[in-house]
Amino acid sequence: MSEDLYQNDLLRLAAEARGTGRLQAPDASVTLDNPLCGDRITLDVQLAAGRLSALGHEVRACVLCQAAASVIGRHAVGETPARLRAVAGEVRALLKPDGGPATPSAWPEIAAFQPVAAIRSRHVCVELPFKALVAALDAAAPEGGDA
Amino acid sequence: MSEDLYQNDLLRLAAEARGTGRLQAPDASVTLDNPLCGDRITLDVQLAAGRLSALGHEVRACVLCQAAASVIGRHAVGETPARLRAVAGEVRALLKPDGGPATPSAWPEIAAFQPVAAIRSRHVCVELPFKALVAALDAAAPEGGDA
Amino acid sequence: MTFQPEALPAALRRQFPLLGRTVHGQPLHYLDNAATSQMPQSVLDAIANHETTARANVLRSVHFLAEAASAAYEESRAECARYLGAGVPEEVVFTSGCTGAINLVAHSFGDGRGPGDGRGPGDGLGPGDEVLISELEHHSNIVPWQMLRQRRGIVLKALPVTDDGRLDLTHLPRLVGDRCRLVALTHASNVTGAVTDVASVVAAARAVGAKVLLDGAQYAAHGPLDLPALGVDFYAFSGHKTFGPNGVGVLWARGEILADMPPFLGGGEMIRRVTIEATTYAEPPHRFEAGTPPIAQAVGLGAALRWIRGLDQAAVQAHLAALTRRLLDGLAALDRGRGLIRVIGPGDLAARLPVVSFTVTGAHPHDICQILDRHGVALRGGHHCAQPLMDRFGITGTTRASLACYNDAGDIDALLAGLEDAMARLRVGTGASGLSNP
Amino acid sequence: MTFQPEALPAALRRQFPLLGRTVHGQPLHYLDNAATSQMPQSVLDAIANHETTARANVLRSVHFLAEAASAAYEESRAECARYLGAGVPEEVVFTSGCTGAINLVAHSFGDGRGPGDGRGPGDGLGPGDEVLISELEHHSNIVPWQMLRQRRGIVLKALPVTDDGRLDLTHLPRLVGDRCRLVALTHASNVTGAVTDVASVVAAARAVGAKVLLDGAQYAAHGPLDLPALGVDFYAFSGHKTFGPNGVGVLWARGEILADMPPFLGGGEMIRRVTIEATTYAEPPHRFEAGTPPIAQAVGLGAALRWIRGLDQAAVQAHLAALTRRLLDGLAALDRGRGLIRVIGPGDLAARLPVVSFTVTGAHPHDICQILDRHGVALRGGHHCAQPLMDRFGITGTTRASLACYNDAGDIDALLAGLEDAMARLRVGTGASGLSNP
Ligand SMILES: Cc1ncc(COP(=O)(O)O)c(C=O)c1O
Ligand SMILES: Cc1ncc(COP(=O)(O)O)c(C=O)c1O
Ligand code: FES
Ligand code: FES
Repeated sequence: MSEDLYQNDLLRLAAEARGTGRLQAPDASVTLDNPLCGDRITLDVQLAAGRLSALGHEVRACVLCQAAASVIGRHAVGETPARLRAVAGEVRALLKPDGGPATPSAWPEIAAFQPVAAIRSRHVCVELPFKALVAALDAAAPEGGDA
Repeated sequence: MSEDLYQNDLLRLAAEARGTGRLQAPDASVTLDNPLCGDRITLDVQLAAGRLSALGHEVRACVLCQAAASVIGRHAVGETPARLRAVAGEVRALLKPDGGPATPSAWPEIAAFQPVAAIRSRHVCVELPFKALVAALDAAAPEGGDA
Repeated sequence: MTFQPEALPAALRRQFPLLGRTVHGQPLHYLDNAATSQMPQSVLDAIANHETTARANVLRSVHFLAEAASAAYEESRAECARYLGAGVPEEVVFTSGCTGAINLVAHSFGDGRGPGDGRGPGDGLGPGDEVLISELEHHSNIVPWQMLRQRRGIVLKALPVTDDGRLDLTHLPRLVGDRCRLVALTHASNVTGAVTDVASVVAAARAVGAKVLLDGAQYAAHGPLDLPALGVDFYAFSGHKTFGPNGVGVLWARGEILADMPPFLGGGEMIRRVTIEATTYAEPPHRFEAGTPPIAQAVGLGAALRWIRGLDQAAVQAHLAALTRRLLDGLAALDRGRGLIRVIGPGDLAARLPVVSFTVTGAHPHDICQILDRHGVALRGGHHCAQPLMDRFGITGTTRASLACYNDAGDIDALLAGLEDAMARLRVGTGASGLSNP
Repeated sequence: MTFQPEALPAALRRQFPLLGRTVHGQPLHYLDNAATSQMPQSVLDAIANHETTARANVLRSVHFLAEAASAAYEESRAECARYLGAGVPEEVVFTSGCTGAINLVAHSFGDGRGPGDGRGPGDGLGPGDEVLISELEHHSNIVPWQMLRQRRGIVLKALPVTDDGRLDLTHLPRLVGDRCRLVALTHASNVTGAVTDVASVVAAARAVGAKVLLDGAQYAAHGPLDLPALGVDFYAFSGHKTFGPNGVGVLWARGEILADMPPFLGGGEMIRRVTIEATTYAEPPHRFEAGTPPIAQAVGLGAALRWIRGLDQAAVQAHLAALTRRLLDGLAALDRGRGLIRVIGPGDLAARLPVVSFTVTGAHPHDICQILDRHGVALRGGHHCAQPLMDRFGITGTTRASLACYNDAGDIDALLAGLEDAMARLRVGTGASGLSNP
């Protein structure tokens, strides 16, 4: 498990999350605490023409959480809120202990989180940025509403 | 234990406790509940010339408690408060699991309670009337005070 | 597979190490199951196995043992949810016991957050709001509401009891009024065995928007439940009466109610973020589980409920009904029409648990129990923590036999033989017993 | 008999079945004792023996098993009293844990009976009355007082912490004023290991008539106490951190204080007499033990304290000091003067428990712990339920090793080797780790 966990992939992803920084004028901004460790992520979104047009985040957390935030930072801009909610669902499914193989995703790095499935206490680390993303989208572009 | 407990001695004592009844004008009257079973004893005392001159009680309780009240009813009148407090102490000592042989008492029936020592949950049955007696004396003739 | 009722206990008994012991040189006849039931080997093993392979604190550490302990703890929660027919494990809160669970509701639901619109579950109860209990409740479902009355000025009402020891539901229309906020009743009486007609209670409560709490301390041992179908809002029970360990119990509550309730106890594990100035709280169920929970005990409770679910429920119920019949018939035979032995509880076996309380004129319950103990028969005498019910019947206590699936005809017969001896010793019916009670 | 420090753990370890297990193919190095300590065979046996020979409910039945269970339960209370140096067993209240014990005080002492002269222990606290805690308290000794603040309008003050993680008692005169009613502090920090100078605290509190509560969750495992000599009024601790079971804890309080305190939870066993109209309560300790208590768990706790008392305390303390030294020296060696590893806690071994918290620049505690887990080393990372202390040091968490008497040099060396590996994997100090935390 953790042997796999702390491979270059995740560490590189985590390192690259650094300094993503905040947006100046976000449409929505969400801060989530991880009650289990006290870590915190703040995520800003901006939308234009029904798609995510800009993203910012500040992460004070572990490697897993930073790596997850980094994946979002890499791929989320340009996607529709619906697509992003679907990706968050894929991540949740991937972590289910008996969730079977991950749903194929257009975001290849998500597969790197597969080993976390076996470690329940760390699921929240990976999920936190996705939860923050969905919460920010909910605020900026309510499901079913027009953004 | 209970083989011994429910011998004729205790049963006879209990039977004779019946109808002891209340005093018309007690100097003090005390009602005690046994929280463990909900049983209740009310005990009245009258004092004259530094001695117990009359006693009444009403007992709604088990055989052990009635027998103890009966012993009191038999012997207490005419005794000094100090002596009665000492007898109550003897009963407490008798019930101590490792209290050794009972202190010799001028009230021979007290020995009949010896088998109760082994049954902790019933100590309170025997002690209740003695506690009520001491409480009534405390009210009517405070220790160290002149009655 | 259906057991013959007579084959049932022999197979079951072997699973309970304690039942093999003797007391006072007699085989043990354990008939105090309503107080505490015994634990099967599989539950003992589950606890020992947890303590020797997976003992750790839960929820915060990431090491192997902590992962294992957290997984075992949360799986027990899921097992409890399955047993109760609950939608999701998050509706199951582990408590210290049934009493702890009811007190939690009295505080978190009862005191609430303070001023609100006065009708939301998290808004608490205030002066004039009513809680309906009954005269046959266990003290654990009376005292917490009296304390709430003292804190919040609520009005406490009590449903009367019929002469055969059932809730008198004909009074529901009178007692469940507009100000009623909660109906808190036992699912089955620990004294009379009477099972509550939940549907009628729920209907009356729903009509005025009141919530319903069931005290399942007695009922929960008798097989899996479907709480959403019952339509109640809160359900409480204890591990030690359901073939599980002491020190653990469950409060089940509807998710939307829990979500709206403030926490009760404060401490570790129930927070989101703490500063000296202010604290925010975790989501249910953890919001209600302050401090290190009873981990090994929850694991044991999960194993116990799994064990119950493995029983042939119909066979167990038929067996217990037959034993209850045997006991009731035996008591009648012993009485020989003298009217000395009086059973307090419904005669209809379908509407009662195998819990049989009786009084014997001229013999005190504790004296009876003490003599029965020499026969190896474990009964309970006294008020059974139901003093208002005793007052209702003008007595101070009863003698109670309470059966579990592992009891057999031999247990009943030993009780009856012992009772005959006790009545003789205590000279019941001779006019010479001279005992003033009951 | 004095053990050689090196011989000590080998003899002790054999008594702990769980310590023989492996994790991820590695021998287990259990260094999370401050979260939960392991149970020796004698405690496991005491519990199993109780459950299979004396299981019954306590206090109300008169049958053999109930007598045996009640005796075992009350003997455990006496054992707790002996361990604490308490005058009488009646000063020992069994609770669900340390958190349960502190909440009990917050409610029974804090809320009290209502209007009184405002200075009696049973009169409760009111607006403007002060409770002093500290910045290094566990959430279990913070949140209950915040909740009391919300209920009663008290003022909550917090003693600051020194740079080496001790209570800064120089602020006592400023913070313990005339309105101070209670000083509630930990006996030893679960993060920094610092042991509180109780005498100074008690002197300051006495001067203004305030009571003193010590949270003994961490300290209690380290040997018998003499609470009357310490001069405190309340003491709380948990079974699972003192080599005993989950689901049980103790509140000790001076008899005269308990006598004057109203009950907290309502239910069975804590009453004198119940009617629907009004209820009167039993004497302490039963007044505070509503419902069926954690019987088998109390029996286990008694066995655990007996086990601790059987240890050579001086040898254990010397052994643990030596291991703590080895750990601190090893961390310094690993750091090689780079200032990456920072220990938060006193350097003086005499004033601390064997609980060592540290941060590693550029590495998150949970990542460190996860990697250490593959080495078989069980550590705890995170805020340790002490977020205000984390805020004080501007961090979100630490990595913590906490030792018990059964730990040995091999455990420390495995930790150090594992930490070296973790630092390499996480590229600590290479400037390339890129991790923003801490
Ligand atoms: C200092 C301190 N206080 C209180 C507690 C709470 O103990 P428990 O969770 O067993 O109730 C702990 C344990 O985590 C602790 O370390
Ligand atoms: C009907 C009923 N309610 C509540 C309780 C309280 O359960 P516990 O003592 O396990 O908290 C009991 C058990 O005595 C009971 O029989
Ligand atoms: S440990 Fe806090 S987010 Fe991973
Ligand atoms: S049983 Fe109640 S006084 Fe003896």
